[in-house]
Amino acid sequence: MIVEGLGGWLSKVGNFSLTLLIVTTYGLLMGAFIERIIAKVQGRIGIPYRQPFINILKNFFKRTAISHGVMFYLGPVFRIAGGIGTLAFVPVIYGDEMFSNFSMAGDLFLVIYFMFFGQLGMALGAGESGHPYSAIGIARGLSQMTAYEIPFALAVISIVIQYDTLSITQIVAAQQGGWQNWTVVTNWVATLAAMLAFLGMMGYSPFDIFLAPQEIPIGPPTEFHSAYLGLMQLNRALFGATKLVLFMNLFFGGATGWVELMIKTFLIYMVAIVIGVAFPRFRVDQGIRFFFKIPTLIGIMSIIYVQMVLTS
Amino acid sequence: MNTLINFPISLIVLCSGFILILLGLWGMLTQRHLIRIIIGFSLMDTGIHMVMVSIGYVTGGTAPIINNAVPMSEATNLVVDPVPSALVLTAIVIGLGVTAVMLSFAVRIYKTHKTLMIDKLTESKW
Amino acid sequence: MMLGLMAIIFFNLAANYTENTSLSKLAHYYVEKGPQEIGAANIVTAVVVTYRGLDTLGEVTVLFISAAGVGLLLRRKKAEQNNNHKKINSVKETANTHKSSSEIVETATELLLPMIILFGVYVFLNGHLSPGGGFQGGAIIASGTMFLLLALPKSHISRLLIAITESLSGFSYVVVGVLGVVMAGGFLDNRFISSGTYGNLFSAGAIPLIYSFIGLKVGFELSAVLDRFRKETSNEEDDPV
Amino acid sequence: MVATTDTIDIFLQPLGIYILALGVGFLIPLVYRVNRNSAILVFFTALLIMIVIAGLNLLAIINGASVMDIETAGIKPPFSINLRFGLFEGACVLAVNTVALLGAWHYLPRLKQHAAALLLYLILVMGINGMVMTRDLFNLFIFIEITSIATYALIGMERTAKGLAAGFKYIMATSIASAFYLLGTIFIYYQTGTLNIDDIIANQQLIIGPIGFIATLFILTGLLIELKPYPANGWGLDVYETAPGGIASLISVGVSAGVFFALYKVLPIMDLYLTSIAFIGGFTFLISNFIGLKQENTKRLLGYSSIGQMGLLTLVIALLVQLDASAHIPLIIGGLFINHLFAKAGLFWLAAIVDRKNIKDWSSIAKHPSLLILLCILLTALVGLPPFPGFWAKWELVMLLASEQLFGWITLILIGSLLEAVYLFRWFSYARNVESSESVEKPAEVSVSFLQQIPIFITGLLLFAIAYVMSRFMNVDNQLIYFPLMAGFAIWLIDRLNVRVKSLIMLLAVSIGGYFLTKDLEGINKLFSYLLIGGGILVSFATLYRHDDRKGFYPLLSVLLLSLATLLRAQTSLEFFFAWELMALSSYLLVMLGRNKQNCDPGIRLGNDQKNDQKYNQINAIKPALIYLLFSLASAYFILVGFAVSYSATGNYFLFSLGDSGTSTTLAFSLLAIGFIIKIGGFGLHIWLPEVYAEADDDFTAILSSVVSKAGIFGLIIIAAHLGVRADIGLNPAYVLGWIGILTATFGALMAVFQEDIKRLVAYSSMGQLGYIVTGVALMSHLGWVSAMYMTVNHFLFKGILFLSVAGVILRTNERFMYKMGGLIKNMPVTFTFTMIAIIAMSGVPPLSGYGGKWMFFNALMDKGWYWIAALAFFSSAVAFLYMFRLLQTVFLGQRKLEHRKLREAPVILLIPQGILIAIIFVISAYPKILIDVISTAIDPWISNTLVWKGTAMQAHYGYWDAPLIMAIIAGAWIAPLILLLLFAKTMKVQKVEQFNIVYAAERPRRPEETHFAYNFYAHYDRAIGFVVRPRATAFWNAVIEWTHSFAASLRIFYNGNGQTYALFIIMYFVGLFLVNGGLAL
Repeated sequence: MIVEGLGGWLSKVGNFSLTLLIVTTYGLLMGAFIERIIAKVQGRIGIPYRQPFINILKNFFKRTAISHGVMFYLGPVFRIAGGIGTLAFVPVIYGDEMFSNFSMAGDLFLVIYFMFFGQLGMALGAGESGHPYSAIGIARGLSQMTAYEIPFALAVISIVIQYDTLSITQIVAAQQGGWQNWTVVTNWVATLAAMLAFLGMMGYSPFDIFLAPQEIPIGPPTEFHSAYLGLMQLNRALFGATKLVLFMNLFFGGATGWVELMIKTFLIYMVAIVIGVAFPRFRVDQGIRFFFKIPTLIGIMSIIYVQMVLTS
Repeated sequence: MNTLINFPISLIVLCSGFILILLGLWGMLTQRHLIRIIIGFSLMDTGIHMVMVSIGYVTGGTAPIINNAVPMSEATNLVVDPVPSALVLTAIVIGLGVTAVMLSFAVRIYKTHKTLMIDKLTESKW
Repeated sequence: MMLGLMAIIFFNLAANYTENTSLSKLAHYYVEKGPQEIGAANIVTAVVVTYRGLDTLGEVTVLFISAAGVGLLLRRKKAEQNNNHKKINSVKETANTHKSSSEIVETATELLLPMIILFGVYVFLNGHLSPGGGFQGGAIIASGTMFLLLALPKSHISRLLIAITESLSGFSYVVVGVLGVVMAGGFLDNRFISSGTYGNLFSAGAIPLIYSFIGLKVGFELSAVLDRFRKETSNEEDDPV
Repeated sequence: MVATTDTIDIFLQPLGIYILALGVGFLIPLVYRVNRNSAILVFFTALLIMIVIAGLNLLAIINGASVMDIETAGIKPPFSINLRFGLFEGACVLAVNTVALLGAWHYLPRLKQHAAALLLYLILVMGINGMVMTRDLFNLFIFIEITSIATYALIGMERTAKGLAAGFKYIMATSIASAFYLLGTIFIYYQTGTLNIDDIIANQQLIIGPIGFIATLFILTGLLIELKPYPANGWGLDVYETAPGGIASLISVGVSAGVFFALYKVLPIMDLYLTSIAFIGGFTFLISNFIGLKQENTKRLLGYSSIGQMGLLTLVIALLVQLDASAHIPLIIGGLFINHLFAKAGLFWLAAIVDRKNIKDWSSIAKHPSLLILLCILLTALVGLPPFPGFWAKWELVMLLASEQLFGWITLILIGSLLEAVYLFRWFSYARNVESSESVEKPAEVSVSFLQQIPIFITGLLLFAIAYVMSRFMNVDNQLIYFPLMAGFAIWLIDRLNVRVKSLIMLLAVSIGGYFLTKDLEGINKLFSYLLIGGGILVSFATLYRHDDRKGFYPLLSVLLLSLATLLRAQTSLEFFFAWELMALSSYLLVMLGRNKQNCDPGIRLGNDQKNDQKYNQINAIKPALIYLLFSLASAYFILVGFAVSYSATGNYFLFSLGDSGTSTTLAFSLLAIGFIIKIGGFGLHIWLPEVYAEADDDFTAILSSVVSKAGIFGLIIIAAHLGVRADIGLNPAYVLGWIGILTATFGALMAVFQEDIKRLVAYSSMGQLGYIVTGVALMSHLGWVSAMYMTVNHFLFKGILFLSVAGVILRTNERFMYKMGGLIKNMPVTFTFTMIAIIAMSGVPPLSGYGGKWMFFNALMDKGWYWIAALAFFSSAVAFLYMFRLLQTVFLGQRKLEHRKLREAPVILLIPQGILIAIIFVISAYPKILIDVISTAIDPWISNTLVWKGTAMQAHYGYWDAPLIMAIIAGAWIAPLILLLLFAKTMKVQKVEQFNIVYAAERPRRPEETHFAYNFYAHYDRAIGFVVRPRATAFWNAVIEWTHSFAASLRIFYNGNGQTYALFIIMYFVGLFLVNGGLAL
């Protein structure tokens, strides 16, 4: 993964742009698909697949009617920079130099920390709007984040111990050679903890109060509009897909091709959807307390498990 | 028991001294009236002086003054110890001084407090 | 209870006490060497004035400061002091007492007082020869004062005289002590005056001199203390607050 | 006749003191009658000559003359009384006479009214001299009595009702004591046949059987009672309380000194009782300092302190004699003694001239700088802080006790000292309290003439001088340790200049001084010198933003910064400790200078119910400052004992030999680590930190957090380097340390989440961030240390920015509660930008510098296998987002308050240092190799380098990190959408919604601000896990305080004020001693 010369870097950027495009499109499509599934469950018809694309295009060409100050406009920029950057540090397709992105810049640790970047920027932008609802949403979202971060961190530590590396590429490499080598099989405890954290991370019911789709129209983005909203929607698709890719890489053996990637990520996504449809919503403090109990316990067990069983 | 039977004279003085000291202490501790406390002190002081004198006694000795009765050559065998006598002289004077100051305190306390009861003098504590 | 325990302790002392049958090392030295070194027949005096002269100086100081202390505590306000600050004569009866003593008492006092004082002087002057000494003599002089105050309650004693006497006698004592350093072996060494003839009045070096100072000082100081208490109580009667 | 020169010689001999005092004493009444002024003149001349005599003779002895034995009556001892004038006697006499002279000066207005008072005073002093010099048991009794009677009379002189009552109790008690002494003396004579102390000692074998036992016991009790041991000391306290200051001081220091010396003289025959004596002394020291906590009467407070100090001296002398360590007596006893002597006397005089009975009323001197300075100097000396004699003595003492493994005694002494510091500095706090809103009538200003302060001032000077001499005796050759103090003094001289001028001069002076002090350092010390001195000066530059006069601020700041420099220079533990204490003291005083908005009872109790901000709005800097000092002292004591443990193993003070501590390594390391952790604000020991950071001046908080806290880190690294790495054992304490660090990080973050006060938020955050560093140090690996140092630098950068920007915000808004702010981004865009960058750097989000620290930290943790700690670190860094966001959101974003519409940007002077720090952050973020190489070089001597670089990327066992690349990618990812947005977005202006209140359903607002959305921002989080951060530690420490005070109250029930009870205690004391030493067995 040695990149040399300006040309090398330029082609790297080009490759990454392609990845970006694919992943974003995939994210948007999947979003629409999920909407349709939920609609079916609830007995509605649902949106057409093109709807997200139309939404974004429409928003981009709308004129801005209000002004909240510089930070307000920078918020979505931070947000999408977070999404793009996160994707940039994740190798998407295993064994394919073209889609390994910029994963040589940093390891899993970098990805996890950089995921905060977008959230922080988003929070700042929404805060600048001056609307208390957005601040409340952020407060809740950040709180929930700290909570699911615990089982997630434990699970990550567990697999880092297991594979003795922080490099995502190497983690994927270690899972090659059949499903029996996937983390979900070899270290199911950690996967369980991580998937519980994943529920919180995706912001679906029962952990969707910070978005509060009913009370606070769509949570933090509530104040955004036009191109800003467009950026946000783009990011929602992109970032969501990126997280799925990350989980796939860490726990489900990664992907050697786009098709495998799409199937795997979709299935992972479905976990959140199914649970979300089946469960009522937690209040935010209940949600936080939940993460501190069972998922954390499982996370702790995962480390014990990996120390006792796998590395002995 | 031997000592009790023979009962040397100085032991009697010594014990009397001790009894006086105890009496004096008892007075200082139990009597609430300042003047009585001062009397207690005097008793104690006197007791100590008696103890001191008795300590200096040498069996069969006489006053340490060299004169015809006590020739210089035999003086060392005949006289009592002069040192406690000298000390007691000093101690008496000191006791006197303390008593005088105590009495003047009592006088002043009576003027300021209109009482001579020691348990009324508890303005400062803790 | 505590006193009971104290009693046990004292009993312990008494039970273990055995009377001395010989002199202590110190006493032995004093009795043996005292008459020659100091020239005083009364060994106690030799010990008091010379061997333990520093004690005695301290003792005088104690008396001096307790007199001063009593004076300080029982002082009166300035105005009163000035009123009482009158006569120079040592003893004087106030003329217009409304409760004067009887004639017999007055006469007896005038007769006895000089004798008492004279006896006191005798005692301290012969301190090195016979039982007695400065303190004893001083006490006798003070008892004279006591007698005077009891017999003639309204009589005045001059503060100034007392002050001068006690200051000068005390100072002289110190000077004598210093002379001991300069002219003899050390501070309070009484041998800078020749020992004289053993057994005489003027013998034993400076002891008679020292004892005279002590006697005067003790006498006047005790008198001053007595006088203070008297003034205080009479003041009390005059002016019950 | 004899030549005059001889006569003069005679007078100049020690005996001259008596001759002079007595001669003059006898003459004073006479002279007084003639002319009052000449009597006063004679009186002073006599005192002065007494000093001269003592001084000349002492000088002769120091210059090699043999100990002078003065005989009297021209006859050899033991047949006559002799005096001795040796080194100890001379020093004691000289000190006592000096204090007496100064005391007489102080008390002259009253003394001169009575001839008797003058002569009593003179003879009292002579009595003390006699007690010290005489070598005769009975003569000692006489001098005790002379002293006592003179004391009685002087106590009674004022003739106040209370004074007389106290005096009578005093007489009762001391007369019983001297009766005991006399009984003892006569029985000693009975057995030994001599009264000369040397002779008695030579014939010790004669003191046998029950009589010998009881006789020595009598003497001992008599002397001990005079030293006022607990509980048989109520009478002494009453006298201290009621006697005039001039007299109380003489009793406290002079008479006690004499009795103490007497005790010292007879100790050789007290072999049997040494342990008892030590226990009595220790017990008295501890208990009286305990009870002092409850005391509010100024002079009684000093009384408790006096009794405590004498107890300490008694304890120490008994121990020294027991240990046969008489070589240490001059330094330890002498130091403690002289310290007590001058400081206590000065305080008594100060108490007398200020004349406020209750320490709470001392706020009347708050505007009286010279009195405050005097009070501060004397208290500092009394507590044993540098540079005063007590400091050196305490050091020697602890080292000695440690080398004898007497840690129980060390603990007792240090606890006692700490308690003493509590009540003494609480007093200072009251004095500093400018407006006392509590008291109904305002205490009148104190008017004290300059002349009255002179004696106190002289004691202060003498303390300094003696301290210097002591340090020379202790072979402290490095005079540079005094440099901070001298610089501070020099700056103080120009304190009247314009604030700009003096601050610039100070900065210049500190820059030059700091440069010369630190220029030849190397390794870790060099690294820290950049941070502490360079950083300190940079942050201090921001202090220029204030326009007010700030009296005292700059001198103290220069002391602080330069003491940091000397701390770095320290070669020996003594130098280190000296600088450490100096730093603690100066920062305490600086904290105390914090502006007082509202005042409240500056007692020690902590009111940390954070939701009840009505209450905590009232806290001013005085109370936190006191707590700060106490924790600093506690920290210093741990460090002291730690050094002592090491010294007991290695036998020298050099820091580099700490590692040779052998089996003591673990203990030494633990103690030192606790000490440093207190200073850093470690978990459970942190309660001082938020209060102090919140209430100190805003710019000083920046210095405290970004610079001063690094001193603790430095200490930690130093001991880790010397003890942890080299000795290669003690891993277990390191693991514990790691846990402490991470718990600090977690709880610091959690507590920061729930703060309403902006400064408290940043304060807790600071504490939390330091926690990571502690854990990093505890890792004891190369990567761990690199991460710790890297985070240290980073912490300096972002905390400097944050506190300075907070200072700017507070300056403009005049608010500290975040819900009272909002929308300030419009007024203060630069401040906002800086804050945001600092926060990103702090949070560890790539690409800024925080990420590198976190990355190395986690890799080091994983390498070490500390997984649980790693998980907690993950969690706490997530929690950190909560408060960081809150800081930005509620202060700078959201709706702007109406009254804040006209605010301006923060002053440029505040922004410049922030800008510089921001620039450094960016450089380090993009090219961390610059910094890491420096760090790595510094720690390579300790741990072999394990860093692997691949181009710009750093490789660890687990992961890799390519900072420049990350920076480039993120910049790209950020700029691309921005351009996109700029292409599409078209804006128009509209009106904003003026609504920022929100109320949860079924919640009733108790106060208006509760409805504000930014108030209790994380209420839900609080409901979820807030229980873990309920102020347990605070509650714990409050309980400690409560318990201590009520314990103190129960200890003093003995002091019922009844003289007979006191007398009974004395008897009990004797009986108790009798029983304890096996009296019944006889």
